Amino acid sequence: SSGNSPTSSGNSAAPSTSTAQETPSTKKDELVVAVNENFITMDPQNTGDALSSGVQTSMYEGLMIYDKDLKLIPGLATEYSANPEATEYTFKLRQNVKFHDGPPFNAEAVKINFDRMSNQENNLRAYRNYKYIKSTEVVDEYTVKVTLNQPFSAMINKFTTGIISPQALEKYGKDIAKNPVGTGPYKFVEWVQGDHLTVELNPDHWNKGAAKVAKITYKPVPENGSRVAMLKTGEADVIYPLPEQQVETLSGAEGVKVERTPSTITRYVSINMVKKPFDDPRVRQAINYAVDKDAFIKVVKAGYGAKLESLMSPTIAHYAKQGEYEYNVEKAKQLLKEAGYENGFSTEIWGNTNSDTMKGMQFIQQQLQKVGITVDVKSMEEATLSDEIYNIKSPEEAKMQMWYVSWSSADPDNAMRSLFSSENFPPAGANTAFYKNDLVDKSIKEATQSSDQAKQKELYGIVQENVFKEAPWIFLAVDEILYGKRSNVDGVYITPSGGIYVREAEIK
Amino acid sequence: MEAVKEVSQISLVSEEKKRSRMSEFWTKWKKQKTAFWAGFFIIFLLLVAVFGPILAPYDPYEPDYDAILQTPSQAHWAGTDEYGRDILSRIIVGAGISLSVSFTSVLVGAVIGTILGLCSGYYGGWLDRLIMRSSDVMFAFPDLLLAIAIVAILGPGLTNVVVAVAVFSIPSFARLIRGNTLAAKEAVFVEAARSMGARSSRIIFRHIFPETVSSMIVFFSLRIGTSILAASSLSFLGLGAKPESPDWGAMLSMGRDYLDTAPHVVMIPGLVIFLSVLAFNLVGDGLRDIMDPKTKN
Amino acid sequence: MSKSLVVVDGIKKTFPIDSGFLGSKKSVKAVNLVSFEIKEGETFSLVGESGCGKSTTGRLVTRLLTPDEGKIWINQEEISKMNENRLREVRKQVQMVFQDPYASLNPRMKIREVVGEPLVIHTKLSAAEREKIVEEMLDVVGLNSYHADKFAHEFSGGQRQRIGIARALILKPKLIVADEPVSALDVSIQSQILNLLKDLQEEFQLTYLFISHDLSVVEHISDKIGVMYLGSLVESGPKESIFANPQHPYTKALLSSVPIPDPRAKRERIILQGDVPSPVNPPSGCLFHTRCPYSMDMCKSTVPRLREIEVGGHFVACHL
Amino acid sequence: MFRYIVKRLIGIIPIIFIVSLLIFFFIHLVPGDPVRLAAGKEATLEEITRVRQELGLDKPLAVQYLNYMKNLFTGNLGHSLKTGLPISDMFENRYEISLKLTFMSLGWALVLGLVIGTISAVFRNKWPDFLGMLTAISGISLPGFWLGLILIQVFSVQLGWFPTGGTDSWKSYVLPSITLGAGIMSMLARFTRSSLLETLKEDFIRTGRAKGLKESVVVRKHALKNSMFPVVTIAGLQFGFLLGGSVVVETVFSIPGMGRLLIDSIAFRDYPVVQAVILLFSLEFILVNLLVDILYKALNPKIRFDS
Amino acid sequence: MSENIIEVKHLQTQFTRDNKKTVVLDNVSFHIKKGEVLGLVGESGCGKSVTSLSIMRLFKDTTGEITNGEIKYKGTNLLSISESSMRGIRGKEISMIFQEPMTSLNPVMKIGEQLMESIRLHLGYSDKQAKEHAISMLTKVGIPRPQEIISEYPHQLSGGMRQRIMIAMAMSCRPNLLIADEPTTALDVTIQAQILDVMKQLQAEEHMSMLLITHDLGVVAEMCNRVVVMYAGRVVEEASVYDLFDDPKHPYTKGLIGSVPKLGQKRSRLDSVPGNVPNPNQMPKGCKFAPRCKEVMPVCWEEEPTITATGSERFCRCWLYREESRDAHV
Ligand SMILES: Nc1ncnc2c1ncn2[C@@H]1O[C@H](COP(=O)(O)OP(=O)(O)OP(=O)(O)O)[C@@H](O)[C@H]1O
Ligand SMILES: Nc1ncnc2c1ncn2[C@@H]1O[C@H](COP(=O)(O)OP(=O)(O)OP(=O)(O)O)[C@@H](O)[C@H]1O
Ligand SMILES: [Mg+2]
Ligand SMILES: [Mg+2]
Repeated sequence: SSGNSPTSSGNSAAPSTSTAQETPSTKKDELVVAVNENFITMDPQNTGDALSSGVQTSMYEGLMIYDKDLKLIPGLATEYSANPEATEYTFKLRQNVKFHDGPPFNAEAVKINFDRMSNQENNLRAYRNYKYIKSTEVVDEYTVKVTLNQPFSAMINKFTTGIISPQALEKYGKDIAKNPVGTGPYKFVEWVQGDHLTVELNPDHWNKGAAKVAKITYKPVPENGSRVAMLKTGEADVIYPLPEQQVETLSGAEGVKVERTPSTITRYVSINMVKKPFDDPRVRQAINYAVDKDAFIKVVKAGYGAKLESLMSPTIAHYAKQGEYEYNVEKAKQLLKEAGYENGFSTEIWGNTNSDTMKGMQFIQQQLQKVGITVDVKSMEEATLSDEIYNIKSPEEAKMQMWYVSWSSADPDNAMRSLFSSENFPPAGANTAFYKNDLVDKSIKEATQSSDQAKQKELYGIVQENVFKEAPWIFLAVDEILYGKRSNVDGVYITPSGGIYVREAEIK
Repeated sequence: MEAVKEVSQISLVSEEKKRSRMSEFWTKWKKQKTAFWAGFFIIFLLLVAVFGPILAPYDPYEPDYDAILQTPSQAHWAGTDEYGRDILSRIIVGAGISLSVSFTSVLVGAVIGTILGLCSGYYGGWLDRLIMRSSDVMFAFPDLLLAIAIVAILGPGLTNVVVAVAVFSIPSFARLIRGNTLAAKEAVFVEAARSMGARSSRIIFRHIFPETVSSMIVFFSLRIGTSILAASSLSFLGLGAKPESPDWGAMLSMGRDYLDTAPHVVMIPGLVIFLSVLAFNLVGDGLRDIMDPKTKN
Repeated sequence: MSKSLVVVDGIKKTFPIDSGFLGSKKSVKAVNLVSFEIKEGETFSLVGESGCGKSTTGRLVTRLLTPDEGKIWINQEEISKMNENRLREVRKQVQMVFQDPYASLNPRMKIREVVGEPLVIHTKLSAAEREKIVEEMLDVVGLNSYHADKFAHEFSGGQRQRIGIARALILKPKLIVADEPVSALDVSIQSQILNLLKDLQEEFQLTYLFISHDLSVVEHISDKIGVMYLGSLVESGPKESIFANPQHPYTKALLSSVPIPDPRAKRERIILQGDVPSPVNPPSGCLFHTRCPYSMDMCKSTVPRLREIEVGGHFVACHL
Repeated sequence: MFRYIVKRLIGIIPIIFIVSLLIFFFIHLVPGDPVRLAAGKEATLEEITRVRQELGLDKPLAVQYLNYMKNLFTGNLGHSLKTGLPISDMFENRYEISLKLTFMSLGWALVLGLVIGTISAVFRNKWPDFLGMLTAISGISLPGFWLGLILIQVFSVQLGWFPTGGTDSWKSYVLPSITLGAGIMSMLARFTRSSLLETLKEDFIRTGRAKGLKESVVVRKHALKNSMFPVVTIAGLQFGFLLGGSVVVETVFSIPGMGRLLIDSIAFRDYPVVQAVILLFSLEFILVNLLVDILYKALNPKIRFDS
Repeated sequence: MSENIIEVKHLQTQFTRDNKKTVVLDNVSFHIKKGEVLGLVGESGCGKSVTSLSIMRLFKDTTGEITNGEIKYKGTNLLSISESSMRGIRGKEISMIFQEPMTSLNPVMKIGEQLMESIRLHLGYSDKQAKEHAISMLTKVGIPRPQEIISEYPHQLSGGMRQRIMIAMAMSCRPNLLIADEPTTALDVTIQAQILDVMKQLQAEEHMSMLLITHDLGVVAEMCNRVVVMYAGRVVEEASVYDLFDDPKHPYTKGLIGSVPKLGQKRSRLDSVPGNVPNPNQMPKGCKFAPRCKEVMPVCWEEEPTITATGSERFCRCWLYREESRDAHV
């Protein structure tokens, strides 16, 4: 039961601006969270976008849970153990947990869920991670043992996938995507396509009392300005993302708070290392020296963000700071000269059509202009872009020269293997820089096969060092997660990976 | 004696008339007060468009990261944008881009649309049905999809905006001209030409086409307004000109994130677009008033 | 007498009309089995009330419309099925003058171009040669070269009609189809044009198919007259015979309805009852029976044939 | 009348067929791969192949088209590639919202357009006319998203009269419908004005005046109704435009309507949804025009009803 | 003789076009007696319609304005009363029929409604009374099935029927003066005969005065008691119908009568008036007819003649007759 008294009203209606009186969202026991995109699915095992999974965390829980700082904490499992080779995981499950539709949560339920995900035929997104599972055994009512078919140390991060009620799975089949039933602190109420998704407090939650808001409504509001306006008027209690440019106006506004957290999102320009002149590391380094990261953060990110000093965000485990390519036009010119491009060259940069991306690309263009590199900015509609980048047969065929893009990952494996392992050249993967370094390949592989944290740290350190040195990217920035809240809202966080953490939501 | 009298009278009239065909237009035009001033504004715009690069006080592409998002001041009359570029200079240089894009696109649309409309209206039958049904489909077809396809084929840049906007203009012109053609086809002088034994080509181009010109001019000027808007909407969806180009629509859509913090970045290009479109519409309306014999007082 | 220039034999023309809402196809029998003959140098007039098919007949004769049935010969050549190319040759011989002197001249062309257009279409004359002929022609119709560089709207109705006539004459045609050439003109101007038409006929040996709804005008200009009612010829014959001895009740009523500009003229008025029936649903039998003061039973069922009642070619279609 | 309607309805079938064919091949020709987008950046080749197979996108285009048509004829619009949901489900709510938005826009555009147009015509060449027409021309000269953003700033943020968007109550629709309707209002105002001016020149208006009727009666009872026919036609045509043309407004006001669904689906190359939406729009466009025709004829006593 | 129902004196009306004022009626004077039919003839554009519109003051939405003169209806000057009093006269005291029966009725209003509108307004009848009155009016003008016709729309009727409706409408409030502006010009001869017949009958029955505007001398001869001939915005001749046809005075009148082809009169050439009506903006200085006149004299180019009496109830504006009488006509 929520400890909120229904009369604790008025706090959000209080702001002196004449705005917020009547808007429905200001009723004390309901939270409106405005986000920038539509939710795609509510099947946690078939989710690819951060936003959908962000919403799902209110209804679903995995064996493990990411907390608001992206630390793994026990979820439906109270403890776990793994063998040193990282091929066997044993979980002790939490007792007295019930699914929203009634049945109790137990080992059988876990098995059903894991089997569902590890079965290729089901064609679920989660298969990508769960394909490593050879078998799932019910040891007893509250113990499960998972055996992998190969060592995979990052697997523990994947056990955060939400567990679905087997009864509901039975009942809805594929339609579970529209009718989520889990164990989380909130129960699904309704999802009006494209409009909003509402959840209500789960009175039977095992961690009862942590979340205190009776109802949460998630609303997609694609236009930045509108989202901000909604926060100001009180139509929304939490908005995410908050465009950097708008922070300033909001900071002054009454009744509104701006929150910042470092994110897992890295912003960079991927450089095609196969293509001339980018095959020369001096050129890539020169470019890195030629871009003023401070100015980038100031101009493009309105001052919110940190320099990218490795290939991933410091929030991710095993982060190893590498320093920076300090802004130095002379050095850049010098390097270009050494590489034989004293007079610069022409190239193009690609990016999608978001206004942020276009801003960033223009910035790069302006910066490189100063060292004599003429950059043609090509913004392409996302689908066309991904077609151009990924649908190629061989690296030589790639037309991309530079790509202004970002990447978000929750664990080091994802951050490194996907982007720098040579097996992941397009079309097979996202190594769009066509970065290839045997040492890096080897280190990534070994790291995944060891559950020894210290060893992992060392291996991932090697990767970061090498990559940074060879500069397959222009290392730009780590985004800050910026979100706005009404000041009476508490316990709602946006996690560094963009999840919406409402397990302790409260309105004061 | 009398005949001479009559003749001299008439020749007098004709001298006057000859001189007056332009001046008659001018007199009428001067009376369209709003359109008259709007016309001046457009001429001003055109001059700016042509001499933009000379007139611009700053380099429209030159960033100044120490002066970003400055409100209008002595140094920057219209303030600076998110890279510290001078907005006034961008608007001035952008005039050329925006106007030539809309002008070219409407011109292309008008030429193709007119030919289709003339054929459709004159020949009728299956050709008419084909053209008209196709334009129905075009009307129902989402602009965006077409724009994406065009961008995909031509690559990003201004050409695709021109083509996209031109393609959207074709069916409207075709319909307009078809309507006029149908009316003109019934004109007695067209029948007279047929009775003389004139060929279709002569009838279409010598007799019917001139009848459609005035409404085409009117529609043309109105359509330029629309196409400035359409081009800027494409920018809004990220499909327009190069992001760095000072195209008005791009400025507007890039600037919309600053509506709160630095409203001048949006308001000023928005105002310029609004005024230009307004001017073209007013001129179009004025032209309609003096060209359409029906609205003569 | 001279030979026949125009022979029209049983022509029919039906226009489909889209009655739209019900989607049912209807049609107007605009011209139904009309036959007549015009000798060279003669003026044949068609009279009748609005919508009776006069203009349609005129258009059929010039092949601006193609007859559904029947045949038309011009100068011994059958033109009713002729293709466009050969027709263009025939059209040199046949020119038209239209009712509306303003609408029939392209407002965007100078008079020089308007009048010279037939030359452009049919001859390969140089501009200078054309100009000369145009000026001659303008002179013939009482205008002069001062007028050549002006536009139609700068002229009065009568002058415009003169321009129309000049254009029709420029190829020296044999036949001129004049569709109500004076109806839009004021009486004082109308008389100028009628006189001009008569003069030109003499000068150029023209043959006229003259269309009018005004009996007094028709009487003045014609040699022969055809009276039309609802698409059919109800009476035809030499002018004298028709006016002196009208046979068809409709012709009689028509004659008696014409107001006479003489306050002392006393005469028997035949005032018809009712309106002209719609050509979409024409009456059965004799088309006139709904308004005919002498209507008999057989008139309702049987269509009267055109028969010759007097030698010299006076025909009438009436059961009486 | 019945036969007429049936005939027109039958005439729709080939058009829809052509439209569907056009859309189908067109959208498949546009570069972009829904499978790649669905599978995500990290997808492996194997995964992509699997998804492609599952979605049936590995088959030749012609086969895909036939399947699509087969489904269509059984009333099955198919499933979204992106969400996997049945398209009819995705439409349900969005369509209602789009209709509401459309009707509200059209509604106020009609009322205001007629009022402004009438005032302008009656006071032509005087200041009310000038003001009215300036308003009207401004209405079509404003970039839609600019107007929308400004309305939000003024009426939501500053004055707090209306919500910034959403679909919670009728109030939410006020600003978007103004933004969407502005252009149409302007057009209707201009059409009303010119149509009324034409009508006021008609002979029967003079007849009315010669009867001794007051000018207001002449305008109201005689002129307005006669001026309405072209206005009705324009309003009908604009209805079609409204349904499809609301993308920008839906974006600015975060309204989950059909327009957004369309652009989101285009962005995702969600072929079945794009096809379904465009097909629906075309159908609407045609049907509304048919309706306008019928209404036009039914309202106009000149069209005979005889049997 | 009986009293004058209306007296028009020195009427001057002008239009403004392109900022230029054009005088269209100049010094037009005439009167109509009670129960009399006055014909107004002249060529197109000579100002016949403008005269009638001036009497009714129907210049709304045009640039026309009356700049001088007096229109005395039963002693009151119509030009000095308020617009609302004028509305009380229109349709009740003076009513009007227009040339174009096809467009003079409101196409989307039922016939009955259009008729009843003025009946209710001017006679203050209830709906029921008004309807009865409307039906009786329709019967009077010879409309078959009046009960049904009142709920029909104009397009369902033929031109002749519509003109009858217009007549019924104009007569429904028993006006003292009926102005008929070319009521039959647009109709076929046989229909014209029917309509003229009805008008003649009604006029006699109601003993109503009538101003009949036409350019057809035949119609004038048949319908009118007296005739006013206009040329270029001026009255050039006024006479009783017999005098006019027997002995036209003004060269223009003569030319007009001579131009008309008459049935049964075998002439190979028609007399005609040469030239054209002058453009209103380029009127000759003297007599407006001088350029076309066969009997033109030097004085005609210099000075415009005044209208002068040439006999009892006869007036003519021509220098030829100035010797006969130089008394200016009022
Ligand atoms: N192109 C057409 N389409 C349909 N109906 C037509 C067409 N042309 C003429 N008609 C109809 O054919 C009939 C005869 O028309 P036509 O023009 O020949 O008459 P008319 O005797 O010349 O009449 P008017 O004296 O009014 O000129 C009319 O009922 C007319 O409505
Ligand atoms: N609304 C108007 N605006 C400007 N000029 C007008 C207007 N109405 C009439 N005139 C001018 O007034 C003059 C007289 O016109 P009016 O209509 O009285 O002629 P009319 O004798 O009735 O001719 P018709 O026989 O053609 O009806 C013409 O020169 C005409 O151009
Ligand atoms: Mg005709
Ligand atoms: Mg008149």
